[in-house]
Amino acid sequence: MTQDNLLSIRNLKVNFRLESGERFEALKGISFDIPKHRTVALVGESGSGKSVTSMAIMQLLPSNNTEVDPASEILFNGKNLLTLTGSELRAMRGKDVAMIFQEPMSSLNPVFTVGDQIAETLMLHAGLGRSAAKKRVVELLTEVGLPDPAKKAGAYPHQLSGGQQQRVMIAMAIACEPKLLIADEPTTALDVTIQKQILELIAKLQKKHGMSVLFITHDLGVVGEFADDVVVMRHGVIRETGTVKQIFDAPKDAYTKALLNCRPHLDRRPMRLAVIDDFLREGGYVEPAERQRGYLPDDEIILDVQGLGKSFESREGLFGKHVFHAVKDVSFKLARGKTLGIVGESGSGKTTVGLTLVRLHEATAGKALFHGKDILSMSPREFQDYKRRIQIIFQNPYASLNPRFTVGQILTEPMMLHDIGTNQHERLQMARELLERVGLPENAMFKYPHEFSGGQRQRIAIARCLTMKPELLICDESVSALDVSVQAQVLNLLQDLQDEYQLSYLFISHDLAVVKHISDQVMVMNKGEVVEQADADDIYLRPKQDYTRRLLSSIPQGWVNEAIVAA
Amino acid sequence: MSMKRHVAMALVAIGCSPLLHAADMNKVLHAVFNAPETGFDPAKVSDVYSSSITENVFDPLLTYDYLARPAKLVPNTVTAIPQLSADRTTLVFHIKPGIYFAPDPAFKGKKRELTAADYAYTFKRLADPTVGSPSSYLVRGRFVGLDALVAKAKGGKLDYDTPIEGIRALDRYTLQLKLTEPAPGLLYILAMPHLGAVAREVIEAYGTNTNAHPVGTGPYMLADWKPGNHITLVANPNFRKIIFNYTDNSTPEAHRVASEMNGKLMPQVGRVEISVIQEEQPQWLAFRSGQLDISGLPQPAVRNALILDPKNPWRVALKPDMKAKGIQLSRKLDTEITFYSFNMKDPVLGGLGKDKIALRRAIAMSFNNEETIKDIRRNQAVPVQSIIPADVAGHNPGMRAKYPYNPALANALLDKFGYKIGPNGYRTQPNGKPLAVDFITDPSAIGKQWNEYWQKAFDQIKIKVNFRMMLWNEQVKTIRECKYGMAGGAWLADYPDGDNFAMLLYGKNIGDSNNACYQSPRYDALYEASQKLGDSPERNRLFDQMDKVAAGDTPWVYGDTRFRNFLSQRWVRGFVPHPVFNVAWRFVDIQK
Amino acid sequence: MTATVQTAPGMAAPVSKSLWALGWQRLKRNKVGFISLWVVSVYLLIALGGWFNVVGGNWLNEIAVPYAPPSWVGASGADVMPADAYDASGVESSAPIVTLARQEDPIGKELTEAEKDAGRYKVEEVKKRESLPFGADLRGRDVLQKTLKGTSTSIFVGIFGAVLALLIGTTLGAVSGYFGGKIDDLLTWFYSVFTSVPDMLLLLSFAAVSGRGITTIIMVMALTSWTGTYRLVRAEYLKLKSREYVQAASAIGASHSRRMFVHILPNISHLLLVQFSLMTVALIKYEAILSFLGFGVGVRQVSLGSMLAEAPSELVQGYWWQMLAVTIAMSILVTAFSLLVDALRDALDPKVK
Amino acid sequence: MSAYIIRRILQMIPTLFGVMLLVFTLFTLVGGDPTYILAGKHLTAEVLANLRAQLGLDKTLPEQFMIFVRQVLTLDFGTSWSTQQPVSDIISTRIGPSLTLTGSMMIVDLLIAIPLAAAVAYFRGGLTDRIVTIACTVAMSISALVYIIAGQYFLAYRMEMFPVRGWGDSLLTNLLVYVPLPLLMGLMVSLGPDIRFYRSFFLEEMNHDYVRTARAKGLSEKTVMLKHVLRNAMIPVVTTVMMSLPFLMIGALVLESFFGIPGMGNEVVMAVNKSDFPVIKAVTIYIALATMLFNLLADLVYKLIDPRVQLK
Repeated sequence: MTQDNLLSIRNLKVNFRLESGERFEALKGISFDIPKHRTVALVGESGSGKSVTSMAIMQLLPSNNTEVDPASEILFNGKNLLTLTGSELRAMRGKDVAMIFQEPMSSLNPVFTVGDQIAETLMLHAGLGRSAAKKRVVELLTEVGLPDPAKKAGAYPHQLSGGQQQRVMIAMAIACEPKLLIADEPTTALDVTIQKQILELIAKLQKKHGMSVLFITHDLGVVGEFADDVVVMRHGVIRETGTVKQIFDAPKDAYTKALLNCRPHLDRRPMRLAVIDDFLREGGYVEPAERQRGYLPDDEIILDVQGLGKSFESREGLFGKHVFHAVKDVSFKLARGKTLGIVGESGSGKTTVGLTLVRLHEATAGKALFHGKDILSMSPREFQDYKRRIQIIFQNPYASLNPRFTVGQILTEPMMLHDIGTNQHERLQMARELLERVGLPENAMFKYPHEFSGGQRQRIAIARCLTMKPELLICDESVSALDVSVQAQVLNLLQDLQDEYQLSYLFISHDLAVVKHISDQVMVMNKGEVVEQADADDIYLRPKQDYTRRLLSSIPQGWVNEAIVAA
Repeated sequence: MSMKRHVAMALVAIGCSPLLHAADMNKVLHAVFNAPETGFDPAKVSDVYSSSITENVFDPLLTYDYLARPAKLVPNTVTAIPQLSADRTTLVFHIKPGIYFAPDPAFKGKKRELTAADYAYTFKRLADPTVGSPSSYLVRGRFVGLDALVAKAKGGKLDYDTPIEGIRALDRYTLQLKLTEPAPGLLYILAMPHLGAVAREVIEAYGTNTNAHPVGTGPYMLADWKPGNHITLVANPNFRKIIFNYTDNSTPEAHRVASEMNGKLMPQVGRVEISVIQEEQPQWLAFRSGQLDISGLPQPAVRNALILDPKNPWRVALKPDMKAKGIQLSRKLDTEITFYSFNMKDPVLGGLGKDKIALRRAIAMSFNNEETIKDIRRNQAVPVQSIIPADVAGHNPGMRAKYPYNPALANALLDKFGYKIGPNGYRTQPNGKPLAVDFITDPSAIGKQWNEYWQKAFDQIKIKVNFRMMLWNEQVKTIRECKYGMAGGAWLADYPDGDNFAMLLYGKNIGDSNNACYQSPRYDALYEASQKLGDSPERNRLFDQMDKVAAGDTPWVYGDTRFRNFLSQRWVRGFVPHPVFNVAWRFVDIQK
Repeated sequence: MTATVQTAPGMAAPVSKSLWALGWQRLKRNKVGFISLWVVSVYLLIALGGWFNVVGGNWLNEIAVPYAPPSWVGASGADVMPADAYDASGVESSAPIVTLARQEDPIGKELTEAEKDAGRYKVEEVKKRESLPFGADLRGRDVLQKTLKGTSTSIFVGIFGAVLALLIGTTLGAVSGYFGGKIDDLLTWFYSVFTSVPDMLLLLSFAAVSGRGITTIIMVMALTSWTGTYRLVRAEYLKLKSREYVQAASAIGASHSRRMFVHILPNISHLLLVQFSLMTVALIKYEAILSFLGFGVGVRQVSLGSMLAEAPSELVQGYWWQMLAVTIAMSILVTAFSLLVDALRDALDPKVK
Repeated sequence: MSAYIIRRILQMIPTLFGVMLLVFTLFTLVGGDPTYILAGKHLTAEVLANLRAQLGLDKTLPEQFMIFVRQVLTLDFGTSWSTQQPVSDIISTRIGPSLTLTGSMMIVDLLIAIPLAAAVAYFRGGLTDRIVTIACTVAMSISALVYIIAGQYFLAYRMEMFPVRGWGDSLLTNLLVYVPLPLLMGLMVSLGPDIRFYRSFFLEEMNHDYVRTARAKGLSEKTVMLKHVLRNAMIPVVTTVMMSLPFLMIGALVLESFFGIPGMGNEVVMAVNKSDFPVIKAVTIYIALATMLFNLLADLVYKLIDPRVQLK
């Protein structure tokens, strides 16, 4: 390639020795370039090998079980990083190549002030004295837009918010003016509004310092606005490389196409979301018809929540109590066969609403009339019957299934508890049918949860709810932890089930695009209160509140055609 | 033990002599206690270790000759051993003038002389209910008027200022004692350290903490006390001049002591450092490495130190390597007996019926005393053959009251009385009820060893035994209350008179020292008769009869009498174990 | 680029494995751990054998002379006084022998009669051996047999003590962590009271008030060592009760007891297994100290601790074999057990997949 | 902060009450009767009654408990039933030797165990790590009694490297002459488990993300280990050590009895054997108080060294 490339990866092969003695091929010989002064986005779903690539560049892969193919090359300014000695490597790290990570909280040392941690880099690589470094730290913190930088330099990581921590990480990374900045999913753990700010900051710094940036993400959406070039990876192989324009406007690879279409869009709402198989199949993908959303006047209201409140008490001072109102005066109605989406940033109280409705939290105020009966004031014994009719699916598919139960046990347990089915045989039969319905093979019955992927587990969780034939399903961030392709599958499944069984959904998510796609009505929450509530399309097209508008504007737009921007 | 010629007076008090050197403060004697002491108020302590200190700090009226065997009483702070009055109830003591208490702040800097009033106070104090003295039995019921005085106190403080007939200081140096009835053992009692003179002002000055402030007229005074760990005694600067002058040359030991010590002042050692070492290994290793000057030979070390004759426990010699280091071995048979008592009130084991006697006899015959002497005592004991051990007035060396080990006969005897072997392999009572012996013991490792031998004994006669382990105080309580089946016991002479042992089976001592809760009209009659007599062949005949009665009724299984082996380092002079004294510190010298 | 699709790794394993099976697989791969497992198994077999008196059942038989040395050690000629050089001091006395004559004896007549039958009970003296494979103790019992039996007792004491402590700790910890609130306050109070009093005092006082023997030792151990398990289990229940799968169980209508014991308990079972092994090891060592302090096993029982309690006095005499046997038996057991615990902890750690 | 401390101190009251109840129940209701020890060989009912009255054992149980409460409030436990020495004197003279031994043991232990644990953790998985770990396991598998018995016999007696036993008056003599052997024996017992324990702290910290960050900065392994990991790993180390401090007071019983150290361990056993209730009460209450105070102190120190901790 031309010598304009800052970094060239040539035929990089990385294997991991697994504990069982087997080898796992994480990278199967990838090659791509990072040109000087440009931002390259490395996009892929979990297991694609994108993080392994970044760690390989930094030589941070665990030495005891990693094998890098000796023929592999990582050329940085023409030097092969894989052949550097320990001290050369250390001189390079943090100075020429710097890195920021996904979890800023755990990536910062909890017992040193952020100022010290930044100064450490400066003293090491820039040869600054302690006081000079201190001064420079404040400058850097100012540059990354940390409010009150002089004071914040003396703060410990946990005293900063997630966004601020990531700013500190960025300041630490750019402290020595690196030529290459690797950003490994830097915004995944952050709220959508903060995510936008951080992305903008990185873009700004890239321009200002003329760095090259390797931006690693699973979300094609965030790439469009920042990257110059895109590399799409899957299962340790590069599927497609190209400029942003090429990738978004004319993707060649079916997988790239699938990735672009799996994600719900704000501007359209197909009957079903596209899934990867649609693109890999012969014949390609045909855009389905649009789905109409919204409540109708004669919808039967099955859940009527009035003035719901939940507060938590904590001790403060000698005898004092601190009351934290997680949810304040929330009211809404949910109709049969419809979906109410609840959106909000973390801490908005949306999850608390869900948990109080299945009484995993006891509400402190308000009523929730389910078919006219207040389920919040019932005795636990009375509520037992209603548990069958109101079910919940949680966010983390890895935590919501008991790891010591087989799938069969997981599915038959609720039937046994509610006397559904006359005997175990019958229950197993029903469980098998449900497994088939959610798209899992029959032999899954005897497996344990850890043998399934996240998407499969979420299907099992859905099947568990279906065993009781509930009327209302609360989906608490149920698809947030899934890769976009899997997310689409699960969303489609939920939609199908609603169509089939006339289920009502309370769909809680921070992802506005997903909520828009699945909801008939949307309720926006902030700091425990309802900001706005309306039919889905109304909210997105005609937001009434500033907060809603700000939230909507933070959504990554993907590759935006300049023509559209101009119009 | 053969009777030996009595030794002439060993200690002579003389006047001032400037040529003689008093205790050398640089001479330090390192001694050891095997168990923690409790304190040093002679009225409050009764254990051996505490008494070892009070013995050296306080002066009773009488004391013992250091070399005479059997032990012989000699005057201590008095001019002579008094003669009894015609009715054998009045004694008059003349205190030597010029005996002074050790210095103490309570004397406000003045030298304080010992007077007859001090003894009167000391004796009365033992009966004071607020003192709670374990030695009160020594004075209660003995002196005219004392019990009435105690009754008047009603559990409160005794009125010391009211004169009583029984204990009177006639003048500064004359003490008169009046007894309620003749008491043969009284003179021995007056030689016990518990009756060593205390000064009233000292006792009153230290209130409840008299244990830490022993102030007496004896050769030593307390310098430092870390309870349960370390005690330091230093020579009392006010101690009267006593020059060693042993005239006895009858035994090699007496000859040696006389040649080593004669002409020197008592005491020679300026400091005595006593360590409390409860574990045997450290004690032995400490002696071997020279950290102790005089030490008892711990049982487990016997094989290391001694050459034994397995057939004759009397014959031992030091191993050559020890001898080469100049280590000296001194030996004596303790004036003690050990025994296992049956609770004669126990429904299973007790009673004087023939079947019960047979059961007890069978148990006694099944216990292999020889084996335990060989294994546990390491040959350092002889079997008990009489209630009264050797070196005690009234001992009959020809008495053989112990039943020989004979488990076969024991089994046959049990068969005879209908103790049938049941289906579970254990014998039942003649009435068919199950038979199990309740045996109380302590939880120590050595206790467990003994129990193993007892288990073996019971196994041989097919009787079930349950060992009930309890702490010392609980054992005492259970035994006093006669709520047990069998229990071990040992009695170390308070004073070397047969009376001190014969009383152990006297019916009126149940709940006191009669552990067996034994009450036999025959024995009691013999005992009461012996009380009226002094040490005499007449009394010895009574003792023999008592031995036979007890042997017949079998309230005890006889145990053994231990040898005590003392080792002293090459530089220790003048050491010989004494049958009554706990320690010999004041009689020894160190010449390194 | 080609559009071939590979299946995601680990999607469809043919045989399904529970977490226990996975742990077992991992354990088998750990060489040290696996060898330890074998050693511990052998010990457990010995323990079981001892329990049913198959192993070490004859330890009580006095088959050798006291302190017979191990056969592989040259006999150290014990010094015996030569028969000559007779010292007459105090051996015999001239006094006439006095004994209780049969006619003076209350049961004299019966004794004389019984003497005729005594022959039935005569036992033949067996020749005692002069040496044994690992020497003999004071009573001439085989140290090897004794060690086997003692090991058995110690293991049982350790295991039962651990089970009991685990039972107390887990029950209280589960109730405390799961229900929280007032119950938690009460149990935590109980816990802090127990932890504030030094173990040794609790031990001495418990032992002082109850009898001796294996049961007491086990009780005392359990009562003084349940606190660690309590803290662990309570913390786990606090953490797990808010886990989503437990919440899901609540949402599907599982009762409290079902959530506590069917859902949460299996998920801390690996921790309990590790805790159990740790405690067993600790209690085996603890028993030694207890026996040394005099709270040991009963007269007809032997444990490693009770054997060790005999060691100080034996060592002073130069009889080192019993201590050596105990030390070897105990250190191999404890080392293997501890290494096994390490391996188990790694193998069962759910974080390592 | 102060509110937190006050609340914690208030919380100690019920715990202390529980401890009192426990000790009182154990020793008053079911414990031995001390009068039988004090009364000597010749017991009479009268002597026993007098002693009971003196010791206050003739009072009703609630009365006795109230006396106990008063003693705890004034921290004056009267005099020992056995030696009649003031309990405060006994404890104050006993605590010094115990602390001299256990304190020096702890310091030496920490000085050896922490660097070794860090080194072993650094070479995790390697041969050094395995050898040290197994050596520690073997070392801790041998009963403390064997170390003491054999150590005293061989090192002190046969090889004459140390005095067999003893205790002096000056701290320096004790530290130089009498402490080394028991200290060595104690270390044989404690080092193994401690190294293993601290190693696990280091390993745990080394798996954290911030270590990766530090490496990404270009720091050398030494700096990563000694600066970033050590500082974090010290947090659990310091807390464990703080929590164990109160138990230093009670001393090392077996060591004390074998080496003749006049410490608390010996005293407690003696007190229990003699049913010396005042001493037992005092020791228990002092240790319980110390435990609670040190727990509080541990939390405060925790706050000091770990900025994340918030006291609630």
